[in-house]
Amino acid sequence: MRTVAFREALNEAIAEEMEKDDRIFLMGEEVGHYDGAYKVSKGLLKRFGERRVIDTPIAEGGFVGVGIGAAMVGLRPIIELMTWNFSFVAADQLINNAAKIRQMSGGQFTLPIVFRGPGGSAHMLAAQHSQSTEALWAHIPGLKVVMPANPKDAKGLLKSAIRDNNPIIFIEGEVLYADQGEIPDGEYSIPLGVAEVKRPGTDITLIAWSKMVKIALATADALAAEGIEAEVVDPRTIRPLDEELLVESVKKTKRCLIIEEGWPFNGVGAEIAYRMGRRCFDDLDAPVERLTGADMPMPYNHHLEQQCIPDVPRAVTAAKKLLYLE
Amino acid sequence: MRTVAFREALNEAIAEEMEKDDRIFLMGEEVGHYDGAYKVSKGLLKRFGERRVIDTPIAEGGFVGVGIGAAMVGLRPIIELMTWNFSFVAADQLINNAAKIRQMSGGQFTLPIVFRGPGGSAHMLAAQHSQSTEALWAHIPGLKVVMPANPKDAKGLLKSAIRDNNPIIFIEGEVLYADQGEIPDGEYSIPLGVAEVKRPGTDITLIAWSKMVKIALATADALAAEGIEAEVVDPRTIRPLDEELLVESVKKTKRCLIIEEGWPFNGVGAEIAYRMGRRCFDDLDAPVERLTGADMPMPYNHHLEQQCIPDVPRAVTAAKKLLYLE
Amino acid sequence: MSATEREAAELREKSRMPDKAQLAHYYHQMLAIRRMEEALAKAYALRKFGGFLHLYIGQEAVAVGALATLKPEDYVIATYREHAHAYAKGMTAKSIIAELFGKATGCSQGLGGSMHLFDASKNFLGGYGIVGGHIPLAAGTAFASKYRGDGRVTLCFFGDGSVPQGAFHEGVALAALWRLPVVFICENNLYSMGTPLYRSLSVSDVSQKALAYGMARDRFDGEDVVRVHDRVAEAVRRARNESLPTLIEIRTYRFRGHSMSDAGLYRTKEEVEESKKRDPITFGRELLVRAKMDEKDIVAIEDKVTAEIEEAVKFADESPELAYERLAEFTYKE
Amino acid sequence: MSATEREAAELREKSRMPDKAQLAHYYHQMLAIRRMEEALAKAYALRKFGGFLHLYIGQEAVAVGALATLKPEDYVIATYREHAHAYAKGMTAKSIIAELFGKATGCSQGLGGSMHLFDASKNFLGGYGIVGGHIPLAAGTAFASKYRGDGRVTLCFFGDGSVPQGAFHEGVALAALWRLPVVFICENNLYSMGTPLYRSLSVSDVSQKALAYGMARDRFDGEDVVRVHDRVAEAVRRARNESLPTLIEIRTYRFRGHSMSDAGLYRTKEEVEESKKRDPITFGRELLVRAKMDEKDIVAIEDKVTAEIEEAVKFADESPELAYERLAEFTYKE
Ligand SMILES: Cc1ncc(C[n+]2csc(CCOP(=O)(O)OP(=O)(O)O)c2C)c(N)n1
Ligand SMILES: Cc1ncc(C[n+]2csc(CCOP(=O)(O)OP(=O)(O)O)c2C)c(N)n1
Ligand SMILES: [Mg+2]
Ligand SMILES: [Mg+2]
Repeated sequence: MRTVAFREALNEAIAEEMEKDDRIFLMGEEVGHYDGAYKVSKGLLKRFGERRVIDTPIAEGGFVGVGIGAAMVGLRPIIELMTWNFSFVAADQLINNAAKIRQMSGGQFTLPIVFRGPGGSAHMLAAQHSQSTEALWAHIPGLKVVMPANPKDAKGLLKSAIRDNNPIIFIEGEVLYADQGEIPDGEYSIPLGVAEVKRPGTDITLIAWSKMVKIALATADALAAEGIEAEVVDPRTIRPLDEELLVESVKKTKRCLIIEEGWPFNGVGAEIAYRMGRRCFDDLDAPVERLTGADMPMPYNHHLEQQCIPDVPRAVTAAKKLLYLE
Repeated sequence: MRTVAFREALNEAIAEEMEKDDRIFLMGEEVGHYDGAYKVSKGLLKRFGERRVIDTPIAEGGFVGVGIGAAMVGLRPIIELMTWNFSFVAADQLINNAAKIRQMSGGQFTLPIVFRGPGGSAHMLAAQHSQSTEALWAHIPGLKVVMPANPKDAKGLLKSAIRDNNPIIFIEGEVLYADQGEIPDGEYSIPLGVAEVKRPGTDITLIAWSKMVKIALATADALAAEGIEAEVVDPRTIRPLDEELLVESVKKTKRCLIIEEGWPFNGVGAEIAYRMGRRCFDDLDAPVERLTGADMPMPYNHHLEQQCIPDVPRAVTAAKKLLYLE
Repeated sequence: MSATEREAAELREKSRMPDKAQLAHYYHQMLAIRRMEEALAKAYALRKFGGFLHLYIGQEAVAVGALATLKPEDYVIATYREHAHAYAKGMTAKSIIAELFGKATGCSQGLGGSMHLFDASKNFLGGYGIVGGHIPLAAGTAFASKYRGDGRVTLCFFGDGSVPQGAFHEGVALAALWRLPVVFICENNLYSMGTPLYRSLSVSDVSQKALAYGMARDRFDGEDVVRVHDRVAEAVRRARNESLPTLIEIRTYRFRGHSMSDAGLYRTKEEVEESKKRDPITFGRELLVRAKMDEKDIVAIEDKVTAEIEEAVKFADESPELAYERLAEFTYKE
Repeated sequence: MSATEREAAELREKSRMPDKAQLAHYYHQMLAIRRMEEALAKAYALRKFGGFLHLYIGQEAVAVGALATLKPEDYVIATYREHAHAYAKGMTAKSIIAELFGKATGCSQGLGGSMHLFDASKNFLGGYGIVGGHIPLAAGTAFASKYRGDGRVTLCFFGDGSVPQGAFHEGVALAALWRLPVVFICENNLYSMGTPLYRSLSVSDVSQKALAYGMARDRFDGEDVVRVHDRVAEAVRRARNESLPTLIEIRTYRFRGHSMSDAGLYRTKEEVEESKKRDPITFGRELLVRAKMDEKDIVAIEDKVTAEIEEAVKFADESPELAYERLAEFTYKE
């Protein structure tokens, strides 16, 4: 085991895969000479050269499309969006091309391509720069959506994503980049579509992904101090969703709180809540609850911003309410 | 009461409002000289002239942005998307500008603007031309999403949308345009955010909107033949959602089937199912169920296409299952 | 012009003129495309299939002349008005018509339809329905060719209507910046749906856009298949040998409406009739006559085409459809 | 040049040179913007606020000169690097600094922050964070002006980095097509974040893009506030009187990093130092000296600026924040 930062784990995944397969290239704004806006690609230009690490102009629709075209004819692009906030200018490429070409072509063209970059809010970046986009992308059949919560998952999942033969939306929590964590020494990967119990428990299931896993774990700690054993389950891949593991946990604890940073309406938590409600109808002791980001554009002011993002106190309150303790 | 087609009802709403308020203009591809790709704007160029009925080049991002800018300084644009399938090239404008400018400006700029056009599948239009986009737009705080099911609702809701001071996503079922229906003779409007019981019943609630209301009503007919009285509730506005009326119905019938054309993952039905599960936890005799469009890009072949869209036989089966009759 | 100069020009003109076999090939292709689309229009009227049907009738010389410049390994990508490009890239009328009939034997197994013809084996990368959306993809395939050094060229077709789209700008700009081996061919048929050029572009010369990107450009009328071939060949050569993109505007005209539902009220009958005087197929036949091909040999081509299309329609009619159960596998690759 | 010609030229030059009061106004504005941003940088270092902070230092003559051409009712719209444009449009340092401090007294009540300054009363239509995304909005406000015949002009500012974006193309193209009264000003500071111009544009002359749209264009260096004023005035006149858009490229340079977190390793120290020799504020002061303003009058301006900014910081410090309970009303208008 080694301890590395989240961004380094991602960097290793990219470098190791690029080392093995010349068809893989990395493209995006500032990924090369600048070493990445968030330094995920640090050193890669130096190591792999300008042919394989390509700086682009600010034209997301253009270079996302370039990636799709390149993937159609056999390359395996990794396209960095400087942040997912900027992906909307490429929405048509992602929805109408990336997600559909395989089906429209009767299966003739597959798209081994990873779109990756930071997502979610950070610190006073205001409305246009603080968005969680997973709910939108996960709605689209043809796309997979992956959201690691720690360095180990980040590296393992990114390796699987790069090796996958489908278009992948890979969202890295912007505030996770500096997080340190242990990762296995040698080669490893983590399959897509497999959730993980991040902390076992018996009294209530907390479902969370990406940076919200930290909130869920801290909430579990706080609850443990009051004698409540929460189980924290991280789907890791939003789509495909490991429904079975979630159901298993909820059937066991009979209570479920979903903690998500994104907006509530049609959020990922709505889908999970629906599925849990359906699959665990006879087991649930309380309705599935959700703690979500506030239903509004993110305000700039720091205090307002913090109140728009789920935090431990509110998660604890919500959990207790579910346990009819408050 | 008069009988008019869905497209005529929309046309009347636009014309009547334009007549009263010079700040309103209609802009979009082929809305003028061509009388509209789907003839919703028939005769409007002739009546209001080129100043107020403006044909655009194929640049949705551009003219959606033009509408937003014009709305910021006091005009009241109606922007037609030839179909909502083409809205993704304008996604950034809708998500990052239309939905956020009011909040980012501290409430200084409001956007009285309607984005409208046909949505959903039609007949063998294949993957890029057969999409239901309501789940995506309804996820975005700052936008309202309206989806009328018949000519009366179409006219009444569009009038309210035009008079509203927020950006509105107004989605017209592409296959509804020729539908005939009765509308009141004089001036009327239907407030946004108010659902309607389209058919009263006692045994099960069918929630559906836009063209799926027809499926729901036909399903209710079929069920009635077997002695089952289904209540059909049409939210009409997806966002804001008239949660209370839906809850009232579900509490009464104790069973709920949501029929939606869109993709299942994070669909509007997921949000509704979550809310019903939560609010009606102690009332439900069965889990809330959903009948949705198939979780895949729409295939071209007609038979395959039909199997990807909810229909009466499958809705009847799903309803009976919920009633434990099958 | 001096006598020698004139002589040289004539020589050039002659050497430029392809041999009889090549002209016959052009004629065959253009006629087959025309007959195929006429058959499709008929089948559509008989409701054998639905959806949008965008006919290319009137523009045949563009696809045929342009694609004749390519090697089989070169890539072609196009819009929803792509039956001709698919055929000219080597796809059969069978696989195209079957696709429009929604059959499993269609080039996209009946999943794509008229707007989404694909054939990986022919390097035909598809027809696309979002105006302008495929242009960045063409930069992408050209990027891949440069990345691999495989010497392939990408030809990207689009209409005048896609020029105002952001995707056009971004795709073309990246190709210029990165010097990608791609040829962008704008088939300027003067209308995007019912909108005449002057209502969608402030500068009617589309090729002028190339100036903004420092890109080579060309612009000419597209009714003469030989001219199309020769001018496009120059751009293909530039792409293949110098890895430089070109923007070509080819002026053309569609004889039919935008799609089958278009009443076409935005053009006068006179304008349409006038344009038919420059029918590329009439001109293609004329070239054969000028090249002194026997009338009966020309008729033989025409009969062959008739048989080819009839057989293709029959094949499509008799083909099976895909089973719903198999659909899921097309959404994700295992 | 003949004597009369020379005389005429000198006269033109003189008539072009604004009076002392105007020069003093320019100097005040440029200096206030500089001091305001220095104060912001300091406050940022002290963690009084967070987020991105994009300083305009080095480019002040552009915003000040350009906005001096406008009437109060004219519209201005800009990017996230817009503190200067906000100030030059008549917004106070108080309302700007308070906004960055996240206070309810800020121009956007603390909801927008550095990247989203807005002031409806000053017709400042905001700063925007999505590169290129506000350019179509500028076409929209200009459209509204033409629609109403209100004679207003829209000025739209953006960086060289937004030129490759589709939104640039679409916004500018619509303005050209519809002849809208808007001036597009590309502040070409040679870099978009760490990317030098040659890695984002195949043609380094941004103004050349205007050719593709048949639009008037201009291109010049932006360190001289008077030049900026005069050249932009010409475009504003064209917009106001002829309802025609112009694309102007103003070459400039930012002395600081892209944002506070940018180490700026992509530029040499020499290059940055060299550019500081063309500091618009030094030049603005020089103009006052040349216009024979007393040193003590100049210093008086400088003192006034210092006091203005100090007071603004104090105001911002002491201002309250918005209550969370009030937030919902900003998402939707009742
Ligand atoms: C982004 C987008 N907007 C609108 C449409 C609807 N549409 C389909 S074809 C077309 C006209 C295109 O004209 P042009 O590019 O000139 O091609 P042509 O049909 O003349 O071959 C329009 C508006 C679309 N498919 N995509
Ligand atoms: C669509 C989009 N992509 C990427 C970014 C990230 N980003 C912010 S500013 C910037 C550079 C812009 O450079 P330029 O337009 O030259 O303006 P300058 O910062 O030099 O004033 C980038 C890449 C963004 N905000 N929006
Ligand atoms: Mg055309
Ligand atoms: Mg710049």
